[in-house]
Amino acid sequence: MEYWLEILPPIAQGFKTSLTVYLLTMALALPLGLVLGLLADMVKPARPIIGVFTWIIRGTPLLLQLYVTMYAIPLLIPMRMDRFFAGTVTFVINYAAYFAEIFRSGLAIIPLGQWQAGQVLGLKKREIIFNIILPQMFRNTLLPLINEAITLVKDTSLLAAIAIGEMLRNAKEIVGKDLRVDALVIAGIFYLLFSFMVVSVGKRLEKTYLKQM
Amino acid sequence: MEYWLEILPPIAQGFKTSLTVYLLTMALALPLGLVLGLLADMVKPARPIIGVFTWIIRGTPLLLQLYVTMYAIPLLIPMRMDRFFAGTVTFVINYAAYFAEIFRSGLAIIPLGQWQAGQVLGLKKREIIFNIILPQMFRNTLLPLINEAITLVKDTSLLAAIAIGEMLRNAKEIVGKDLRVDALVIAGIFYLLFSFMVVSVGKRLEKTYLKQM
Amino acid sequence: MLKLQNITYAYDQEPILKGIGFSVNEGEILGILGLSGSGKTTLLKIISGLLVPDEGEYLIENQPAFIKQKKSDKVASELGVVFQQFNLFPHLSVLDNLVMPLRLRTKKPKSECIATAVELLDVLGLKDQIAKFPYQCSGGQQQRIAIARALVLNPKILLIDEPTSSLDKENTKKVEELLKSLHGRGLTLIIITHDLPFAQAMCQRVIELSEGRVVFDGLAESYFNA
Amino acid sequence: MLKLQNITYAYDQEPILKGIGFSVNEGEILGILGLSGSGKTTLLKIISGLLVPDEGEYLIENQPAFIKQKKSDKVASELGVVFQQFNLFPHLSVLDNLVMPLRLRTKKPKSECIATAVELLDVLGLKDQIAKFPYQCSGGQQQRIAIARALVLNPKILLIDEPTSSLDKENTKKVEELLKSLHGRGLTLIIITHDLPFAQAMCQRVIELSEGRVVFDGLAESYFNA
Amino acid sequence: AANTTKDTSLSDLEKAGKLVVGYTEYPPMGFTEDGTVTGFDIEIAKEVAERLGVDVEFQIIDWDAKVLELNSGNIDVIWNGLTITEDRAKEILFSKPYFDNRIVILTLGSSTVDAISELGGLKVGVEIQSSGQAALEGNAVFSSLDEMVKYTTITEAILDLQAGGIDAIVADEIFARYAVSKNPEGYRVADEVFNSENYGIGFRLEDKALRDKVDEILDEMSEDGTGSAISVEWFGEDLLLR
Ligand SMILES: Nc1ncnc2c1ncn2[C@@H]1O[C@H](COP(=O)(O)OP(=O)(O)OP(=O)(O)O)[C@@H](O)[C@H]1O
Ligand SMILES: Nc1ncnc2c1ncn2[C@@H]1O[C@H](COP(=O)(O)OP(=O)(O)OP(=O)(O)O)[C@@H](O)[C@H]1O
Ligand SMILES: [Mg+2]
Ligand SMILES: [Mg+2]
Repeated sequence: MEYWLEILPPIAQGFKTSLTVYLLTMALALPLGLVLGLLADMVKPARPIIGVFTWIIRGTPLLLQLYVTMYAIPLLIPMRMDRFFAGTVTFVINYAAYFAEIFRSGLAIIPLGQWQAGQVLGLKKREIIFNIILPQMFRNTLLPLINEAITLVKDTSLLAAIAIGEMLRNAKEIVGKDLRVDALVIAGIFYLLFSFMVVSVGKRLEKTYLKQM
Repeated sequence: MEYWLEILPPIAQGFKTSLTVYLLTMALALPLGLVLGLLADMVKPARPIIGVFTWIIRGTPLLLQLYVTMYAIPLLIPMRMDRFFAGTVTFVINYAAYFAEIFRSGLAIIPLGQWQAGQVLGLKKREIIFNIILPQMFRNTLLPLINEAITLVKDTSLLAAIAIGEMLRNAKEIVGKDLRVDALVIAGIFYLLFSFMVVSVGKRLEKTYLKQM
Repeated sequence: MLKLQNITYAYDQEPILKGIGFSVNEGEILGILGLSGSGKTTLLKIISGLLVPDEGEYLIENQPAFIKQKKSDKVASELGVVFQQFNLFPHLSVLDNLVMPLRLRTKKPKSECIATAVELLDVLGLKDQIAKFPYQCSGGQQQRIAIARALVLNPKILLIDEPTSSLDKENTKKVEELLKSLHGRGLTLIIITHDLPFAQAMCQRVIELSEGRVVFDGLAESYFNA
Repeated sequence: MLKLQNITYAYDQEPILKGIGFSVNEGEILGILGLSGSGKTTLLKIISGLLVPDEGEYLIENQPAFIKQKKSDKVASELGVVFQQFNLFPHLSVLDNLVMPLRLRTKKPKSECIATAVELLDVLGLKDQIAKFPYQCSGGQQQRIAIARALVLNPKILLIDEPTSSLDKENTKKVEELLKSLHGRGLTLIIITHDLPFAQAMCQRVIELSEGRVVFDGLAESYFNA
Repeated sequence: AANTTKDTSLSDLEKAGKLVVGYTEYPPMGFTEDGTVTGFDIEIAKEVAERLGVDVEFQIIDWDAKVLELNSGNIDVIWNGLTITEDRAKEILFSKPYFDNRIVILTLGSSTVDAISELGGLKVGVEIQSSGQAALEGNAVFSSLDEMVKYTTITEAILDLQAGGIDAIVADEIFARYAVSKNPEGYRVADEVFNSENYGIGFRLEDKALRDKVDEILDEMSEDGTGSAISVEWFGEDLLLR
């Protein structure tokens, strides 16, 4: 117990870092993915471009992408890359690609009649999207989005690859130093609590959106 | 070029391992996830149990789960765990949890009227599921499933954590030995081709399933 | 053949059916009339076993239709239903909307099922639509497909909700003739409709629902002459 | 007010409209009749700007309704449309199905919009349904909600596809009276229907479609007496 | 390229005013304890920076990305039990060896393995691409092993040793001694050792001036006794190599 209290601060510190990147990624990747998904659904010429983007981004490991942003770009454009900035930007772009495909799926299955009803009511495209299409799309995509949101919790551990002190790295450091797995157990509990929060938010949204209609 | 030919065999060997686990995981996790998703959608009392299962499995890192199967279970039940078996089982369970949630989502948005139409035609539950519900569910879930299928391509690299010689580990080993990144480039190409195949299969399915209806 | 006694049903505390009782005899054509919202469709869903009544008894060929809240196999095997919103299968072609259930129920070879389905669709003037998907069909075409899908299985009893709502005179006539000829071969019919001329032309007996109760139950003649 | 000339339209090579021409004058009530599958709904979608005709000219108040394949703003702002399948918004309550477009179009305060919507729903006998969601409403209720949603925006021209298909006599009367009173205040009406008594009661002029062409265009009187 | 452009590494460092040292968690060479970085390498590096007249900053890095970190300029030196090898010398400029590390066999306390030859027929774990792997592969016993199991990190090897997946680990002596010191009952180190290897400090290939200056300072520290004092503090004996 005493040992747990001793190793808690660095783990909690790492958790704070992971959480910050998590929240920034969600806050930025969701709208970016939404825009990409909408463009792919609605603007025919944009579709192949977005298709190639999502293929490349989803096709290469996030780890590799972190390396590219952190170590390759500064070789091309001489600059000191801020670790935190590089990590967050890479995460946002990566997750936006996954979100875009989910949103595209949720849009594709909305009946054409819903668009038409909005159009003949004289609503502007933007109004149709926000008031008719998006609410129905969120219903269609909620659970896959929660899946990604949970995956992101754990993907934050990849930040260690560009030497950001996120939670899992800090925990592994302690294991390496003390040769006791307690730190990994604590990190596991943190992850579980974090994902439980995500799942809970999901369940609440489910009640609002996933009801019969 | 000569160097590439020299390092190709171990990378190709690793690819074979990764591919085997990939195919086994898809072949087993999809039906398992489907059963869980259907149970959660249709059998009220099964819902909370499946809910806890998917939360715990999705809430903890796959890496940690690999550690548990490979290193913790043998401490409890004295046995020599086969690496390949442990890895595959863990992957199947992990992905089944994600698939289950996606399927549950795809089922929830099928109108009640479709079930009812099947029922009054005197079809058996199994017949309704296979002929009416599943085809419509696949349409609703295709793109999120492709997302997971692509993620799995890259997650196979986690097998290295239980000392399985998957592709990325073999490539990294060569990099560490020769201090040339060629091996990583080749592995990257393999991943990209692999994910491209997944995306292509997805696009073909999209044409069949995602059309307007 | 069917016997309902004191059936009640409520959607989330809102009582819709407040003690419905009537019976349907073999070979009869019964019309169910009533204002919009009077509970006709709800009643149809109970008769077809999709909703379990809160109270009351429902017998089908003298046996309980629900055993421990679950509908008996009889309900599905003897009844055919056409829904007010059709509920066609959107992922199947018009032809497959008929062939799929036909094959599963009869286990007959595919070619035979297709022949049966095409013949029936032809009678309803849908021959040109068989390769289309439901969303590509007009309102009246969809309605006829729904009727064909219920009839292709040769049910003993057909429950049909507003069968002519989207049909013009000519197609109404087609449906009328088809139903009458099937009735001649023993089909029992329960028709929900607000199309009074159609009801008058088709029905032998009529019941009228109002505010969740049966307010008329008698011969069609006496109903329409009142 | 509206003028269509030589309009053609085909779904994937299948020609549906083969040269349609007619005009609609301000304050008129025009009925569009025709067999199921004759292209009435397709024509409605062209008039309301949802489908772009393959050929032909369509003028609205003497201006082209389509400019470079895109419909002009006029189309949406002057026209109200009731679809054959209603296309209600499933995620919104009955009340919000009306209030949402009303607020966005008029920018009036919420309370005012609600009051307007409730009043209209009441006229159509839907007062008790305002808190429900569309899937909880009966077929006839859904149809009236769709009519209310189109009318709440006070369009100059109302296009309405089979407005009485799911309505009983009493509710048909309600709709008839409402439309007539709005017509008295200047509404132009285009009604697609197969309900001949309703058409006879409502329409001043009638056109009939058959196999993609206009086969009758004239006064309702002469149509129904022919 | 290093020959044609002028080597400004030393003056650049003085201008920047600080030396950025890249390290990983590798006790007891460098690691975090109670929130501060410490260890043998770390303490030596602090002294060297002081004598260079600059501040020192410790940047933790991912070991896989060490060369990338160095070349992208994020760190100035890799200083963390970095083994000198011919292959690495193509990418990294090494200081003179400063530490002698031997490769040993680590087993559970219950094991009786004492000689390299006794590894025959056993499952033996190594960290991938470590000196342990190289030593094992270079030894005659390699062909008689049941299996050599390669782990991405030494931690996983330890976990598998406990789980019974392997019978022994071949690893750096300092790591093995460290494991035993943490749990004297649980682990033991076999008597016979493999060959030894040397640690050096890694610089960018072009930073010759800086490398030479650091070597010079280390020589001084060795002569005036500061170096051995630090070594005694960490290992109980003077292991600083000059
Ligand atoms: N799922 C539901 N939840 C709540 N109320 C419902 C639901 N379904 C129907 N109702 C209500 O029950 C009443 C009867 O509905 P029902 O569909 O049986 O009417 P109906 O007689 O078929 O009317 P119509 O002729 O308009 O189709 C209506 O007031 C309707 O709003
Ligand atoms: N999306 C589509 N793709 C292909 N064919 C279509 C499509 N929509 C309609 N059609 C066909 O076009 C023809 C005209 O359809 P439309 O819906 O305009 O008929 P309608 O006159 O409104 O009939 P109803 O009275 O039955 O509603 C029909 O034969 C129909 O099958
Ligand atoms: Mg009804
Ligand atoms: Mg139509």
